[in-house]
Amino acid sequence: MNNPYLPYPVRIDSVVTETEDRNLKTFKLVFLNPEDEQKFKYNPGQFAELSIAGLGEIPIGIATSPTEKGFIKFTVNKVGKVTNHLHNMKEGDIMGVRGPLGNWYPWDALEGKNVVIIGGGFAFTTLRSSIVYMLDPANRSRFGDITVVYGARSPGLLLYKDELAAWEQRKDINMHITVDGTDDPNWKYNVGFVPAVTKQKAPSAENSYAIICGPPIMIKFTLPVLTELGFPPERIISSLEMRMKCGIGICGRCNIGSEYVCKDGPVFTLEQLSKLPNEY
Amino acid sequence: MSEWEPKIVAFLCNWCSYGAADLAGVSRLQYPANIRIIRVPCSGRVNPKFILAAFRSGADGVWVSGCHPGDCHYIEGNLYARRKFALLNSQLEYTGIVEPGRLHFSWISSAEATKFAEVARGVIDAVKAAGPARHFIKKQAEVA
Amino acid sequence: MREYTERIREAAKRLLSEQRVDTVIGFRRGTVPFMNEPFLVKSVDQVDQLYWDSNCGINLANYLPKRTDRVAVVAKGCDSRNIVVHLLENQIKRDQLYILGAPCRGMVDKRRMMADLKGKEPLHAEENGKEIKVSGRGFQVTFDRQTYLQSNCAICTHRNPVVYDELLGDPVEEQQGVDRYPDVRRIEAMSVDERWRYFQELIAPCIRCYACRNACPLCYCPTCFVDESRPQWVGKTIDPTDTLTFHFLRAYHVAGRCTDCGSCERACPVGIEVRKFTKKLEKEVKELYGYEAGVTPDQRPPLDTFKPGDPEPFIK
Amino acid sequence: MSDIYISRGKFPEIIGQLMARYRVYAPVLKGEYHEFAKIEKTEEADLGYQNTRLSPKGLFHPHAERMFEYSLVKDDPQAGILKEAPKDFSPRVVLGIRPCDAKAFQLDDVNFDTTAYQDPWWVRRRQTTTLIGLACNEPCGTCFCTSLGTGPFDTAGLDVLLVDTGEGYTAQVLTQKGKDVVGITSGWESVSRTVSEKMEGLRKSAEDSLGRQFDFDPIKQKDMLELFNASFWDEVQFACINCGTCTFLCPTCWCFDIQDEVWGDKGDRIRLWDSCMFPLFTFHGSGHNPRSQKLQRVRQRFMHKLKYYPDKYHNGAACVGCGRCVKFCPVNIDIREVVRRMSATCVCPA
Repeated sequence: MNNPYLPYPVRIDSVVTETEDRNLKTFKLVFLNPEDEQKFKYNPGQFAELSIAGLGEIPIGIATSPTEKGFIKFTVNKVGKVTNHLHNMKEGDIMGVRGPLGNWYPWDALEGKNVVIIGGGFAFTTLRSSIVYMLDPANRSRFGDITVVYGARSPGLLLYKDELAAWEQRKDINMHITVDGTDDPNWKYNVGFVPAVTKQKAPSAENSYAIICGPPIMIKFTLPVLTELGFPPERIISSLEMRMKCGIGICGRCNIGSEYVCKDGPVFTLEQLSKLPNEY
Repeated sequence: MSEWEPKIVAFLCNWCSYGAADLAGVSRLQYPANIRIIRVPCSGRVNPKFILAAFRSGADGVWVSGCHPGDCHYIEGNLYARRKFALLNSQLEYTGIVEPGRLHFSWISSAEATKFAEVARGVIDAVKAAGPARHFIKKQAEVA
Repeated sequence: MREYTERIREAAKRLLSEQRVDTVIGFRRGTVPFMNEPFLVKSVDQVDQLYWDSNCGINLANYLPKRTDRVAVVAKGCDSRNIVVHLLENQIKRDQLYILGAPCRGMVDKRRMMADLKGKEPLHAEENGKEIKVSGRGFQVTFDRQTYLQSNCAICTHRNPVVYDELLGDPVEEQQGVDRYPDVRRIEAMSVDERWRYFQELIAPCIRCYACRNACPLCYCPTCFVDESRPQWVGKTIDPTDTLTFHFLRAYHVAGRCTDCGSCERACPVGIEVRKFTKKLEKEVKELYGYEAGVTPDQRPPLDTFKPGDPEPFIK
Repeated sequence: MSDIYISRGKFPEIIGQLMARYRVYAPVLKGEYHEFAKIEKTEEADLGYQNTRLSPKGLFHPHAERMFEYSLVKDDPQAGILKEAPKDFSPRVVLGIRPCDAKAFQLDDVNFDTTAYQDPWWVRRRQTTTLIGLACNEPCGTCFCTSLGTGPFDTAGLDVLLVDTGEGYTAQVLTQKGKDVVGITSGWESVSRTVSEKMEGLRKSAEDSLGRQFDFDPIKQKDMLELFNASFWDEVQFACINCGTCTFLCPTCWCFDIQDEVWGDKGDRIRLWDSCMFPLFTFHGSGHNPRSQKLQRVRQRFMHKLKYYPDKYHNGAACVGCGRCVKFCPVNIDIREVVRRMSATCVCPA
């Protein structure tokens, strides 16, 4: 019997420090057994359990897109026991990955639609996955306009800065990068909170879906903006965070109402969320 | 096989006993090498959990040493500690977790290098007499 | 003990309607024999649910920390001592409390009655003065209340509340010449290996549900040491070393604070005599520092103070 | 297959025959209470019991069990790579389990054995275990199985159902697994009419003694959020001390934690029972806790059993009415009272 609790062994191929506070690092992982990579078929929006023997597991969104082959990447914030240890791990170290887990952004429904991506802080990981996925030459024609509003507290706290810069140059994606504030005189993008920038850029709700991930306070103030722009609740998509253990809907920990966030989520539409207890 | 040598964890106050250990070393006073020193800011900083953690990890003995009453760098840390340790000591023996001779407390000032070496030898002898730790060691969890 | 029921209701009604308090904490009658449920009365129309008999062994002081309202609470001797401990530890303010003191003749031990019923299931229990009439399918037995007291109540020396705003009845006679520690001395007399085995066997049935900890009014830490992860002091499984670490440290954390109210033992679903851990500490505190928890509102708890000449025979 | 019968005197032989081929687990008296344990001698099995204090869920989902082991030796190429811990999955018989507890395993199956994921330990134990049930002739005062779709003589989830008819036991064989275990035993006879009538009488009196203590159906119809926001939770939760007694004793509470433990240069990944009553259960790494309040946790336990589970699986409540939580809750929170409140037609505003 296939054991869904058994992680695939992986090797850390590289570690990149993303932010100036050094609290976020991106780990590029390569499967030790190539056949495991074949089994690890995922969609943007899914997550995986990163496993470190002796410490435990952590559920982390997959930051790479399935169009990127040969490796997977995770951007990890340093908060607890496992993540602190992970931040001290080096290239070549062995760890485990279990997944892919959970549902994903509704790519079938998004086909032929404009996609508005709104992200804040380090919740940009599965959004990066989604952007890379949609921009892939094989996929780009499947989607309409792509608009991205991405904010962080300061320029140094933005993730994936090189890619952001590259996307800025492209014609097939509307990038709106913003920071809450900066004293950098050379800052060439927006200054202001994500809700305000969203309101200002006013992406059209027509034939559009919005995917929103970020700190609760950002989501709280952005949702009214989206509603004002005409996005109905069933076209606003978000991803929940919960404490998880098994990741496969068995251990019961991430239960909200009749859903398990790990298996039935983490992606929910605003409409679905409105029918659930707000214990998240 | 070589003869068993006990592992002893010593929590030494930075302001006195740790200095005494240093002085004992500089003065070339001899005592066996069974003691692993952990420097703490005050004997009052030694949480009973530290002592339990040492035993759980397999220490054969634990020794806590601080400043003489009245000499605490923080005025009264060791006086609170004294009450804490009195109860801990008796409860550990009462529950059979620690046999007599494994857990030691002392007051040693930074000038008392000779006393430090003497007490160290005494602690080591007592732990040797108690033998290898048997009771309270966390090994592989006893689960299904 | 049942006569308090009416007085509690009367007092609750009066205090609520005079707006002396916002809420009243007492018990309501349980749904199964030998059990009552701690109950918060918020309005006068709930007052008649209040109830009192010999099955009110849960310590109501447990429900006080961090309360912000003005609250009346029914307090037995032990509960009142725990209120004193709360006051000393700033968990609640005296002026928000209205203590309905319940001079207490002891609570009964469900477990011992159940044991003597030998598998027969009690369906009804009714207390009448000194007797408890128990009946079930095809049987009826009468238990003598005094014989079936909780073991901590049988050796209680503070049956009357030590602080109160009014008493629900005349003070009861305190038990005289009680030997509180025969069991402690019996364990002390064992060899160290016997003591180790004794405590191993004592905790063997533990399922780590933490009912003992949570029933205790003293266990109000925002994060208990068993829940700390950095570092993790103790494993979470039922491994004997981990379970013993938990019980040892739980008892140690209540040293000099424990009033021997017996809530921990009463709450334990698997019948572990967890007071075996706490009573030794209580005895030591009394012998070394002459302190009894919760009896003197103006004296700091023993581990929160010291005397220059404290005994130190164990220190080199 | 029609019912069969064996006299009380011959029954120990049946147990002996089972023990020769299977690992046999049965109620064993330990201290004042019974618990399911592997028996080494036929006389250890005590079928005169009422029910175990701990539910038998531990037979399939132990309090704590090793999932994986690993080495942490520095130069070991396998260091940090998890290996499944070896387990004994040889065939076993659980003898004398109560119908409510067997039903509970069925309710838990929909969690552990899904189309997407199969919990390997649960599923393998379920596959290799045969359940020989024992009908309840005298249900407890705290039992309410009949109010939740099972009953003292319910056969759901069982392979064989025994009924103690006084002088002996009747056996109703219910599945192929049941046929197989009964097939290796001998000494059975056919059921006489008197025994058959007696059995019916026992069933009726047991079911009548339980009655219908509440009506669960209205809860199914109600809106989840209306129940969630109901004002009665405040009163329900007051007495709760947030211990794990109810969840640990419950046959349908399956929630677990996963922990790594290291000793020396080896380690284990262990899973162990956890409880939604504990604040840590939902505590995020960030410090945020969606169920930081006692009320939220108490509500979660009852809502999960009585509303979320039924809504998710359309399988009835995740409660079989065994009454353990009622009996052992230190503060007498009675799930029957909670069901009555949840199903009451008018959930009046605060």
